[in-house]
Amino acid sequence: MSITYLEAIREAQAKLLHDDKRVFIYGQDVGGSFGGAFKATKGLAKEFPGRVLNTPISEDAMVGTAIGAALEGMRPIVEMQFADFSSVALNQILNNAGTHYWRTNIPVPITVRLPSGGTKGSGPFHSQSMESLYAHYPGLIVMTPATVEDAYTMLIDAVAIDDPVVFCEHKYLYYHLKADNLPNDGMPVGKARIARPGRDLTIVSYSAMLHESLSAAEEIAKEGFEIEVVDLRTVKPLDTATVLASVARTGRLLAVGESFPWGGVTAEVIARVSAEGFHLLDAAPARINAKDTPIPYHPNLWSTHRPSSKAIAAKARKILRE
Amino acid sequence: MSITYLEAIREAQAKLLHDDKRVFIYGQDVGGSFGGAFKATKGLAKEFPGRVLNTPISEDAMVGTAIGAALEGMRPIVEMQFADFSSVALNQILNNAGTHYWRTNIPVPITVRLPSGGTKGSGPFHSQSMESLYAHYPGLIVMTPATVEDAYTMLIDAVAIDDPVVFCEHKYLYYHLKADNLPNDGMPVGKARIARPGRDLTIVSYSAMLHESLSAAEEIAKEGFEIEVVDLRTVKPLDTATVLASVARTGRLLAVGESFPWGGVTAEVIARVSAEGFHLLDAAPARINAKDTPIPYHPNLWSTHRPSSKAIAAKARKILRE
Amino acid sequence: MLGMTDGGVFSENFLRSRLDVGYNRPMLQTARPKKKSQPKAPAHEKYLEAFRWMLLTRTFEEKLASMYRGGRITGGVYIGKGQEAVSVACGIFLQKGDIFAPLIRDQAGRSAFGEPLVDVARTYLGSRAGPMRGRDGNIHRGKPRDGQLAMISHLGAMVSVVVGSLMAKRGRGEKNFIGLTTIGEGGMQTGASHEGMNIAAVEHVPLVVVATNNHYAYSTPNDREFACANLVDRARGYGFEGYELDGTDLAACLDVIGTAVKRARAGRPPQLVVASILRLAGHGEHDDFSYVTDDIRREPFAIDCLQRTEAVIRERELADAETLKRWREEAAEDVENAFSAAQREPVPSGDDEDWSAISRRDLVDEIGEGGSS
Amino acid sequence: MLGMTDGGVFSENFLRSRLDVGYNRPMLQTARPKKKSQPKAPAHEKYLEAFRWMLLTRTFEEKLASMYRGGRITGGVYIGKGQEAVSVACGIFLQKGDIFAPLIRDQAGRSAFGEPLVDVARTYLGSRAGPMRGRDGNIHRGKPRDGQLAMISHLGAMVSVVVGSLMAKRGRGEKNFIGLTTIGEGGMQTGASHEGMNIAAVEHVPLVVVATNNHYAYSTPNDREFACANLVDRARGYGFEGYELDGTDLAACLDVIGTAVKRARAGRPPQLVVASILRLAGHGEHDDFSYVTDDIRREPFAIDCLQRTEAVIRERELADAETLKRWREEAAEDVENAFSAAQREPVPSGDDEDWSAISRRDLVDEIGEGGSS
Ligand SMILES: Cc1ncc(C[n+]2csc(CCOP(=O)(O)OP(=O)(O)O)c2C)c(N)n1
Ligand SMILES: Cc1ncc(C[n+]2csc(CCOP(=O)(O)OP(=O)(O)O)c2C)c(N)n1
Ligand SMILES: [Mg+2]
Ligand SMILES: [Mg+2]
Repeated sequence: MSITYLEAIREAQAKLLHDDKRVFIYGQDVGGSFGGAFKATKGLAKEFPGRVLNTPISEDAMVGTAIGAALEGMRPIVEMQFADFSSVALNQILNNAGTHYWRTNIPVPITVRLPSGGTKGSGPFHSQSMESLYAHYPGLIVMTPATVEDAYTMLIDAVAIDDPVVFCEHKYLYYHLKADNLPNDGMPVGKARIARPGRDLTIVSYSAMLHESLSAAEEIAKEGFEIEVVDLRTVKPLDTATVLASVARTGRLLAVGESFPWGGVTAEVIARVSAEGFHLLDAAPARINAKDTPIPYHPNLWSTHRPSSKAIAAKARKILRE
Repeated sequence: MSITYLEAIREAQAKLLHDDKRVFIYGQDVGGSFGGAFKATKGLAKEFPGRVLNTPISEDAMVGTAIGAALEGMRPIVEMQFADFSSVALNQILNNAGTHYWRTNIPVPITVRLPSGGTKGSGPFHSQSMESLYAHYPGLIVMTPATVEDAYTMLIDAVAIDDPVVFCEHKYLYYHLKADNLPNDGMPVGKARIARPGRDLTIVSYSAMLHESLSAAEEIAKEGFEIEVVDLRTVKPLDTATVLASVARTGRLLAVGESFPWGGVTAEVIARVSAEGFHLLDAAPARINAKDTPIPYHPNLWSTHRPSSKAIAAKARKILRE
Repeated sequence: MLGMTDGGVFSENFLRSRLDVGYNRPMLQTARPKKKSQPKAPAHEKYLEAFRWMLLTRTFEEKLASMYRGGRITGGVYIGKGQEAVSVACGIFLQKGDIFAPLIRDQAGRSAFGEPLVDVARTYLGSRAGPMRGRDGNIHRGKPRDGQLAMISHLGAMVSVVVGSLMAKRGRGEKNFIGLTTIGEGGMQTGASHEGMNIAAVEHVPLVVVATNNHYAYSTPNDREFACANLVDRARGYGFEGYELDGTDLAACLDVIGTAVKRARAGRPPQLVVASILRLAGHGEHDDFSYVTDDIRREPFAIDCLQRTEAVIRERELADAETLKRWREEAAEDVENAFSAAQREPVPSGDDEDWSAISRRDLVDEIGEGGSS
Repeated sequence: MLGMTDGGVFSENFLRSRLDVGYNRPMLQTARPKKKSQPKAPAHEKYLEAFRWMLLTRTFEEKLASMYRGGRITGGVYIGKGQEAVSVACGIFLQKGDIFAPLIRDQAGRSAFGEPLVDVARTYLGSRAGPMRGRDGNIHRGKPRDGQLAMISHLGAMVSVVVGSLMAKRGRGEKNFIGLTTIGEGGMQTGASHEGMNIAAVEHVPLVVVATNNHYAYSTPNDREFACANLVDRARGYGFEGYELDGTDLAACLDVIGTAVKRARAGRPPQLVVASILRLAGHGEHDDFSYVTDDIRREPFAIDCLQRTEAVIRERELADAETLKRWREEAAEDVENAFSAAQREPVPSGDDEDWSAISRRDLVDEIGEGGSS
């Protein structure tokens, strides 16, 4: 058996719908025979009648509705057609779901799925990585699975958590990533994973950039350096302890993310390590992000805009030389 | 003569309306005899008929309209009633205004004024500092004036810039801050200012937190330490050179901001200094932000939630001891 | 025209009789009131009960405003003067199991639906014993477990939240519940309210939206808010049933909103009531509302609903002078009790506070404390 | 009923004659078409001109789709098959100085308003010479300096942008201009479109909104999109004048949209046209639209407008077979030329690109390069 990252997300939802009557899926085109723009809910409307519902093109109301249902005991999963369109639901996510527990003592167990990140030819409005916007505000858990296994178990975790979860699944990984089978259990929520052990440099990454980082590490291994690669898995909470422990081993840090460069995950990682693990660092920490422009349409531009394993390797070499 | 931060903003707008026919002001309650929730446009509708316009409660459309007018050669200033409500205009700001120049080669000269930051009793939805959300995305200039003079000259600069500007004015400073008169010229846009020279520690701050940082510096001066305080003035672009030069002098860094702790300005400052000025640092850099919860209503909670000069001083002392 | 008061005597079962007609009729046309509707003559308990909630609200809010002027309230104070008739009608027909999502000027409705006055006082004073525990204030309060949703400020955002709650109840097999939410004419111009109303109709949930056109959004008059002839015309565009309402007339409020509630409960499409009124106070107590023109103050919709109701009661002798006096005294006493109880309670302290925005403490981000501690 | 085709012969100055009636009439009621409208007999240049744009569009988009299937286009391809009649009518009445904000299925209108086909080819192929220079693709293109706004994906967002452009033009003292924007029935459910339409009415700008109900938003049928009887009913709720339109009937499209354009130009309130049609292709070319039911394919609105127009032309002998053949050949040639020109042009390269999201180079953030360079 071989299962893709996308299939894992579908399977997780099938399992959730099967195991828990409180779960329903709400989003544009998720229902009917269609099963979503990326087919992440294919067949589920038929298998679970009345529980996989198409919505109007109304992202604000989709999330608002989910919040209301969650307050009445349901466990809604909202699918955004593309992460980018969650910009018009951001108010409900940040200001309604994100504040509710703190204000009223009642948590809002919604899961908002964001098909995220760049793919060839998708352009400025179908390629965004929005984890940093959501992680900046209080009250949300922000997940960024990088593997088929995590896509599966973390989505199941997300729905189990009483607090709102923004689940950033990467569209580039949908078809590119395959696993042999699905695990029963994953790592605990909020814990980062050592995706590749090493001793010379720590690369901290997540989502699609994990794989670019792993290739870079592979390449540099030929040059005799062992790079440790940390997969954050969730960017909020961010597992500082695991990152610091890795830097303690390697003395060097490179943070790699696909979203825009100002602020965000890589800045947060460097800020934490610099503040809490300054004495562990033998060289200046560094980061690579996408460029500070909208995400380009043409593949030539897109592949320059996003960090590549080549760019990561080049940066890693520079740090290793310091 | 004595003029407040709020009056400076009003005066800047009066001057802009007077000097430049392309300028108009668009926002809820800005017009009529009322002149805005904070009176930042008091009297302007009468003085400049037809150019200071009340809008429906439609933040998305307010910004969209401004974008359209800007494309036709106008220089609109949009007033959000509170920064917090710009969450429902964020899509137009990030995805329409912010991408337009890059996509079409035609810039969108709008200025969006965000009455920002916490004041006593304002609670979760009338206190937010949103500069980090806007600075994360490409295509925008994000200004955060901390003085009466800057509030005045930077708003005039903002309208002159061909690119979209998010102008974060701090409500706490509206009445608390006074100057003797208004300058003709300010510092160049994008340049940080040494608000207080020192040699032992650099505090990087902006907006209302500049003043908390300055008081902390004052207090610690009694203990024989000279703290240098940098006022960023704009958080995007962020003047790395001035910050690095300061850290080169002091060897120590504390970044202070009022917004939420995950990511954002303080993380960005630390990431830059750590990456580009690692060898300049004699101690671990540190930061202080608001707490990671919504902004509380009760003054007892609010004053604990936001960084105070006392907390800044305590942290500074800790860094100085290292 | 269904849903409109008819000027006749308001009988004990006025709601039922209307419904018997209404159920089998095709989707309502939006209704327009007759010019100059006459006050009704309601020999009815509900009318008096509603009056007492209105009186209590007015008394409470006058006290609150005076405390604000005395500098005893932090932040803003937002009252519903002039809107008590509409508001009470929003709360008085709701039952346990219903959902109420009020907004700014809904004290009468909140009280009628069961919110203890002391919780209002607690929220304004930031008491730790209040539903918001000092974390949020003034009108931003609720007890979601009791069906009282806690509004966020962003206007329109609560409409879809109610829709979701109603879907969940239906999904669970609950029966006979409805949701009611209120909005101003200003709030109707937000994208969120549009999406919320549309999705309510698509999901065919038992929702009543009571919109009050009080002729201003803060300082902005209607002509800069919308340009349609009548906001009730929006009903048809969403597939709602729609009604206009003279919000100064308590009998009409009970009739129209009561009918809408019954119809929603009976499975009709969502209901939109658009009430007309003048806000008789500032947007908040900091606002002198000097922008309200003299002309508009002379409009029929500028009448004080409380005075009008009391005049009807006196004229029709529904209650004698002594009873009215007693009610007034009881209201004052209730208000006094609410504030003095809340005032005795502890306020929060930053050091003792549990600074976590999420319920899963094991997932709190290790980012450190922040703030001034 | 104004704005509706009347089944009569479509005369050279059909627009003027309607307007002479329309100007002095009170705000339009929303109009409903007669059942089974008959194709018109338009002995009219405009009709034939429109047909040629439709033909060119169909020819172009068929080529584009075949290139997509051949793997020669990166990203999605979105065509307007079945919507050419509505679309062409959106572009054909526009003049220099007008603003057009098209969306997904508007190639015919874009072409009629003056967009060179080569720019479409360039954008799909990512040519550096195209208006988007490879930075944005497919339907996300425009030349704002020529009044052709460049849509962002977020549906509804462009409505208010047009409003602002029109306000600026009015402010500058320009005369006789209008703005026209299109939207799908799906896009009408976004908050942005609501706010945009409302603010258009408040600002009383000369805006025409042409909404096409093609019965699906991607795979979602109407019953999960909205629940009103007819979307044109929204017009009244905004203070727009509203019209229904059979979008398969080119004469009706020219008549109704032409009238709306004229009325907007003449200073009437904003105009809403709601056209009915079936999308005759997938949402994009990746989509096999197997969710479209057989029943709906048999509806009258499922007719192919291009075939219907050609049938009228043949039947009424507005053009002979040879002319039609020549037009077809010319269209094919134009399409060929557009693609072959675009194909010869250089595509962007990451190294040569000017990576700046703002025009003020001195204000570019020093954050460093990012990306893979
Ligand atoms: C989205 C949004 N924008 C702005 C505000 C600020 N605001 C609070 S109340 C108000 C006026 C509301 O007017 P209306 O809806 O008519 O209600 P009313 O105050 O008249 O009862 C405004 C603009 C807000 N709460 N939400
Ligand atoms: C705010 C927003 N949400 C989701 C999408 C994704 N999307 C693109 S086109 C489309 C369907 C549009 O349907 P409709 O408006 O009816 O236009 P049609 O495609 O039928 O012409 C969707 C959901 C979007 N573009 N914008
Ligand atoms: Mg109002
Ligand atoms: Mg459609």
